[in-house]
Amino acid sequence: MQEAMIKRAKELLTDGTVNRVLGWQKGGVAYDATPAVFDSAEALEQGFVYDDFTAANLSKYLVKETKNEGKVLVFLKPCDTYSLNQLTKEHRVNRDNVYVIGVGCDGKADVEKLRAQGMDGILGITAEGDNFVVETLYGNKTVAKADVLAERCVVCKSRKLMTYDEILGEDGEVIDSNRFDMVEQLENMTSDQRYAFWQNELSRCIRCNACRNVCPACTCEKCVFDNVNSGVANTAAADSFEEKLFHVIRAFHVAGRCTDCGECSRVCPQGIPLHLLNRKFIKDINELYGEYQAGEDTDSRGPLTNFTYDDCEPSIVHERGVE
Amino acid sequence: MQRIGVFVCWCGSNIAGTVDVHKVAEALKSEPGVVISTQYQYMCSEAGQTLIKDAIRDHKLTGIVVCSCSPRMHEATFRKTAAAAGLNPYMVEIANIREQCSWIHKDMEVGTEKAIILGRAAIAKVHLNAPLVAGESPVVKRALVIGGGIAGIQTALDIADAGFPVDIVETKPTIGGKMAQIDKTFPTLDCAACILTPKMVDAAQHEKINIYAYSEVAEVKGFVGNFSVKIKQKARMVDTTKCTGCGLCVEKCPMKKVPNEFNLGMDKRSAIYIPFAQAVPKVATIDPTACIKMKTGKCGLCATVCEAGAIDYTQQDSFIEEKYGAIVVATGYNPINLDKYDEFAYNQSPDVITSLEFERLTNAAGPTAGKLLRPSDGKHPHTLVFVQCVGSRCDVANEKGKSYCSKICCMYTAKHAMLCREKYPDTDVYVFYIDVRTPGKNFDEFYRRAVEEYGVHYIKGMVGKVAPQADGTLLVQGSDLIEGEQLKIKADLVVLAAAIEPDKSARPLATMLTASMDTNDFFTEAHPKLRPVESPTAGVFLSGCCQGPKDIPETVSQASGAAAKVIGLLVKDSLTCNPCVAHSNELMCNGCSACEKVCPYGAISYEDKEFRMPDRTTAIRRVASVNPAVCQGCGACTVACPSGAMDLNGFSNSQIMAEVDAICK
Amino acid sequence: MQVEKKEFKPTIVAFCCNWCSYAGADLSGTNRLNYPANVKIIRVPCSCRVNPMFVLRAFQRGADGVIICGCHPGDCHYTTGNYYARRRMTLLFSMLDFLGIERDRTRLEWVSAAEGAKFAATMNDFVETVTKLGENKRLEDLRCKKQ
Amino acid sequence: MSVQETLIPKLGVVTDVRIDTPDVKTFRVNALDGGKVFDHMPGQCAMLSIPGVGEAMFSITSSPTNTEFMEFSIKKCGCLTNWLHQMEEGQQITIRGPYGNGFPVETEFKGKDMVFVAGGIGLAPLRSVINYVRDNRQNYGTVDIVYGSRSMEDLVDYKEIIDVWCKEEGINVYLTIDREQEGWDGHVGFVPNYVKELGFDTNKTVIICGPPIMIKFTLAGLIELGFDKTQVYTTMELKMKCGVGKCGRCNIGAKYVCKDGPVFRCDQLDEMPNEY
Amino acid sequence: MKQIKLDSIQSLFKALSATRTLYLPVDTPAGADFKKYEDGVLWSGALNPNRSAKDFFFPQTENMVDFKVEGKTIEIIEPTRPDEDFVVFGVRACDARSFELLDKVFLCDPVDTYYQNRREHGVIVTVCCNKPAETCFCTNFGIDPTAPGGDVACWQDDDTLYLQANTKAGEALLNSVADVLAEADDSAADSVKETVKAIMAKLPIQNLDLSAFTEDNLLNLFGSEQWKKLSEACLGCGTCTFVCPTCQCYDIKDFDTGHGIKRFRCWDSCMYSEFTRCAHGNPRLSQVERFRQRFMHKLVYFPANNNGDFSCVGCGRCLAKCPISMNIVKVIKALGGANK
Repeated sequence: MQEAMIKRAKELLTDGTVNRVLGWQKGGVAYDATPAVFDSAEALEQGFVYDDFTAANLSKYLVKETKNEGKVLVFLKPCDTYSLNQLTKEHRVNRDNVYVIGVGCDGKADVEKLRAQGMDGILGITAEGDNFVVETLYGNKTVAKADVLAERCVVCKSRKLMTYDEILGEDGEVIDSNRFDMVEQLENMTSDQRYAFWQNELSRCIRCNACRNVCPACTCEKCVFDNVNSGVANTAAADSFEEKLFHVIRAFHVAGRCTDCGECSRVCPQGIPLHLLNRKFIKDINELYGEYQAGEDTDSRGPLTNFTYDDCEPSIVHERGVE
Repeated sequence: MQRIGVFVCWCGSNIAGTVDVHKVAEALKSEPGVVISTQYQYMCSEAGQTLIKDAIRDHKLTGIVVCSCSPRMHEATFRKTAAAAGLNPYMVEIANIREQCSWIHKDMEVGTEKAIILGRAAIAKVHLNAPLVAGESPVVKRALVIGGGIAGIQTALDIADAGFPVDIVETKPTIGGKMAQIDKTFPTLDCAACILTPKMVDAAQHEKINIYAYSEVAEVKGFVGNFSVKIKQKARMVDTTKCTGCGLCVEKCPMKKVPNEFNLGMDKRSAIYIPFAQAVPKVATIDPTACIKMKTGKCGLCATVCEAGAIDYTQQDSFIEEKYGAIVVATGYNPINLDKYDEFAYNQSPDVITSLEFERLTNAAGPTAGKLLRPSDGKHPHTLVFVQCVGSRCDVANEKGKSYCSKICCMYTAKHAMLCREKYPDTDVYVFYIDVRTPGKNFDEFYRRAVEEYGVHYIKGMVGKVAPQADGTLLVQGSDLIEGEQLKIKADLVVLAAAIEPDKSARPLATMLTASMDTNDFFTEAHPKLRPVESPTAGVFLSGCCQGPKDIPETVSQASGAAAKVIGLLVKDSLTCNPCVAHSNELMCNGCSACEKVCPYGAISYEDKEFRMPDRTTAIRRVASVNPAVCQGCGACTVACPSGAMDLNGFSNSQIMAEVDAICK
Repeated sequence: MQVEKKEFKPTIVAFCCNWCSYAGADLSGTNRLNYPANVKIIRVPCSCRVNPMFVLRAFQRGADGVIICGCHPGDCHYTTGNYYARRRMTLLFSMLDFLGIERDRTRLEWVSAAEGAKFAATMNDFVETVTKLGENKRLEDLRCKKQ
Repeated sequence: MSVQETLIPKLGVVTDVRIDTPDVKTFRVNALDGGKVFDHMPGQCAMLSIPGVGEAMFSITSSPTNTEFMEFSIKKCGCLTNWLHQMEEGQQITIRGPYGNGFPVETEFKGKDMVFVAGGIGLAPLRSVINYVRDNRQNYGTVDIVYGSRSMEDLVDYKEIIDVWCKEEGINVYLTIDREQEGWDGHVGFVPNYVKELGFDTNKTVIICGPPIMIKFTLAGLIELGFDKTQVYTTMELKMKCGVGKCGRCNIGAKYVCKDGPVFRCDQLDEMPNEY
Repeated sequence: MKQIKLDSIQSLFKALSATRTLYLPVDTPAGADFKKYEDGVLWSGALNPNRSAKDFFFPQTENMVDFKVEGKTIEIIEPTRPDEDFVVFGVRACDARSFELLDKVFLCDPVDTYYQNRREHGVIVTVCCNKPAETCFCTNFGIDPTAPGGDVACWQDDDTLYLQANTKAGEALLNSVADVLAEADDSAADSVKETVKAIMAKLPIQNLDLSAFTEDNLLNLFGSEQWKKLSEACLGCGTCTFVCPTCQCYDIKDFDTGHGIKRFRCWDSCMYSEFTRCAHGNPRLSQVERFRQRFMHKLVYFPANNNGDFSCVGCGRCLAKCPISMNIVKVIKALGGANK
């Protein structure tokens, strides 16, 4: 795939369709590629990489990139194309300035899962069929790719590209995934259990803002939490209330807009399953207001900027809850 | 830091009876920014207001808090008081310590404590108040009426009679609308044309009324008092200034096989046509889809015969732009399409007709010159079956029909049945109904006459099937719910009371006007009870069936009502805007359109604006701006906005949070 | 010796729409219908003005219950505001419930300007419910607790 | 309270408020029991705060030779300063300091001929040095003061300049405003140009304080006149929080403005990255 | 040297926690974190917890002083300082070194008394890394993980933990739990050290060329063209800063509780856009400048003020945690050799 991508990128650079390419720059280890902009064939040859660990959703970079002159080529996975659509819908990205190559995807690996499987001191990772051969300081190990897929890929909602100018690889289908299982599990707990669960998770938050800054739905010119005049600005989550405030409000602000790309949980240095908050909103919206997948199109009305006369009342929370 | 004055009202014993007003005034004295805190028997009295005014001047107050009755009672009073003393009226906050404190509590201690907290909240809020100045926007003294039916005509006449110029835009070649097609009107049975056509003439001759017939609204910009509308005048291929309406061209036109829409396709017209004799404007129109000249380039007969030289085959659609202060929507209704009603055989048999078609069949100017003849064979029908509620009052699940009652069918069917029996006593007339609804002046009497005097057979029950028979009759199978039996009637003519729905042009128009519609595409009124002739979008008014099914008297009263509202608007030279409106901080706006989507008034628009960035570069960003003349200050946008760029004057995020803080502390 | 526990009086913040519920509250005052003094009303132009942040803010600052009152569906002064409020609050309340915060601490009610009695009854009921729940511990900010 | 508690402020009380210009007020601050809250050197700063509103660094305008009180000339430009401008006598504020290096009045400046160049509110930190020099006149050579502002109304401390400095022997005061104005018969023009016009003796020591653009052009002018950067001093201002070089935000390269500054010699600035 | 069998290590923890609070790395669903020891809590074998041990001395938020404001008067209320003695067990050599670096900042004149107070109350027990990761690069900064420092240093082999006091406080600590410890030969841990040294020799990030990072080269490095490219993908989040054991920037904020003002300090990050923004503007407008500041500080500014000591201990957290996998090693590699 990487070779095909480089080849196509070079062609598009040469024929002037685009003047730069947004992709990944090879890192030092097998799993640490960095999103980067390439502006020449040489740069692509030298550093462009695409593998099972290039997991970042590049669509958010387009907010900045499409403000620059000329067209930018970007490689997007199916889930990233949802984000791009949503950004286009919200006029945050100028779609005309992007050339999207949709890349078929069968899931990205999560290095933390490798580590969790006891693979310490990873020196190199080679993909061999359905397996990874992992070279470590403490010997070589083999692991099935399926066992180290990122959580979001295990419950992948769609392998279908929502927007693209061309496709590399195979376009997939929308998947009837079980991504809401964990949300449901929590819903079925008692209120006390849920409280304990979230207290434990959110208390680890260090308010590094990685979840916010990586989120393709969080592209505010100025976040309320950075705005001293907003009354809720805070740089640190000073106590358990502010932890909740930040995450609830953030989830609310992206509710109906979040495409469930899973970047928030991927980047959380503390491993907090933040995607569950977003998925809870998605699940509620689906159940209460009809199925809605943000990023499926660029013109529908989001569920929070919409209503019907016979929407349920908030008391539904009582009616359907356990206890 | 503001300099705040606190004024605690006793309201005689109304407040002072359960709230220790001295204690309240004393406690609020130590709140930040409070420079004077006092109490008085009646703050709203002349003396009380003087006390406030003096305090504003003496203490150089920048904000005041009045602890008194509900702001719904005296907020306006104290705002005026403040303004009289030179303080911006929006620097006033009211702490409601009567309705929401003294009157609901009996214990002095409890009441006093709560009053202090409410006072604190008001003080916290007033700290963040900013002086607001109500903006003004000029009013263009001209109205636009969209739709030239009876609703539009009446509205236009009323407005014009008040001295304001009005333009009517009608999409058909003539004004008149549905009423022009109707034969008689219930319950008085006077002739529709006799009462309508004089009004059409009045409208045409009124010096303040200008009719754009055969025209459509193409674009609407602007807001209340200042709309800018682009009107598309469709090409008639006839110069209306020259055409005398003599009708010679119509007579000579060789193409005479065009279904006549005025008669609902029951007869034919020529390619160049005048819809009906009393059309206004009475000018010919060429139907380009039928005209031989237009299609093949040959013919041109009409041009040859026209002495006025009015025919112009090269005419193009033209556009006019005009400014208006108010817009009245009067787009009317249509019967629903019955293609899907196979059970009534509407498409199988020409003898199954709609009530509107029936109107044409009984109209002297209609295809049969007023004789009731079966469309299929032109024979006189003997048994007639009227079916009510075809497509009205359906279950939501029923996709063919409408959930609402079309309102007029009961009465016009009674009229049809009665007329039928009166003119043709040899007929048997059956009416299948679910309910007969006759709430109107003389309506029930009218219906009873149909039953009692004219012997119309009213059958409570629904028709299940209409089956065309080999002998040309129609077998109507229905149930009689009262008798509890299945009926089979051999009918010669079946008349369906088709539900009515808003005209198809309404939906795109609503989008242009940013006026809201309900799920049935009827325009929503600003308030269902209290503002039934206004759209929630300021400056847009509703007249007639575009807002919901109505009969003629109701339509005319709403038309006059809408006209009165328009006149009320146009007499003003400028509009004072409510300053408590939303405003967007452009530096924080993402341009995401969330606010625009939830705005019920279409007050928010977007523009690409160039910004100088702190690093001295410039960037073009899409930002929202609120039109203060249109915004009504509901605040829906402020919550839809994730960045908090959108805020509401008078109820800002920080003000409400300050109140929350003060209450909870 | 048993120390007598101080009776718990919850702090209740009620956001009331200016056109219906606030007038309803006024009416219940006019009719001298009692409800506990713990309820403090904040006037907002419409229930759609209530930002979820205000609700959380109230809990942070020591509220034990937050109730939002608006016009009945279909009666919104601004035609559609309460429909948006309904969706927003439904989702917010559901999220708070998801975090394990007692679902009885939040409520949305439709109270018209004529329903003074309903306003009082609603408040009485809400205060009773929250009183049973006791102090808000799960969404509190310790710094704001009164010593 | 131990002496080391640098982050915990002391209380001061505003004992006098003077309106200097439309947007500058000078506040006199005393300890609650009279006297000064602490001693300082010219050019040093203090953190003033209204709890709940904010805390910010301000240069101490009064001279250390003033043993009765401290003064702060503050321009209205943000949330805290707006608040401070609303203060009346008797208002308590919190104050901590002194912070920063101050001017080398007892070392490098000693025996030197001094030229002070200030623009707008930039006079505030210089006023402390000028008065210090005046009060220790024997230790210094000539004193020239060039001060300019947008308009006559914007000249801070106009009264003191006219009534005291101008009348004092051995002190030359040159005032200028940006644009012609009724009632002004003095010099009109920008400060950098005026400095060039005046053309000072190149062995003097110059202290500049004012808007960055003014500093830049004045410095260029001085170098044209033959001055060396080692003779020119200026003071910097950046966002500060702790005031003691630990919170990490006011650095320019390896230097912390709050601790290593705010006074820098212009040749030092050349060694620092251009990030201010 | 003392020793204790690993299978009875709980008795050591019990003993340590008897007189003071004991914190040690504990496994969580997502990596290890330092947690308070309670009965039954198990010591994580993880190399390094997600967050560094700096939290114990420089917590994320810390109350500094309270105020009561009434009318024109202000009352200053000094909060009580925490006075609980505590032990942090399981600190690695890198984190242990970070305290020396933090000391240079917080304990230099004027002393930061909040930090000082916590330092005085805390005892650090380090444990030699026995399974270094590919992200480890402490050796580049002269750190020897086999001599992990702290008040007490430990080494661990398959079944035994060896303990050696490095300071008086460490000795006192060991004495206080002498009951559960056995004597051991001073060379008992040598084989562990050898094993670890052998692994260290194989680590991929070694011999980083740091020679360019000198004060003389400051302006040159500052002006480097590379910053733009390096910072291109930076999200401007604070992950690297907050997991870094040596980052010490903080913000001071006031919080109005409704019945008083709490002035607290909290971690801040130079990567944040708001970090240097003030009423007059922002000297670091774009992420390039903020990104550059962080690495210039670690590699040039800090050493310039502290005898050439780099403000990085090679713990590898930022390598593992950066959402876009940009890190100090990549920066060093990009700037190190080329910009001399």
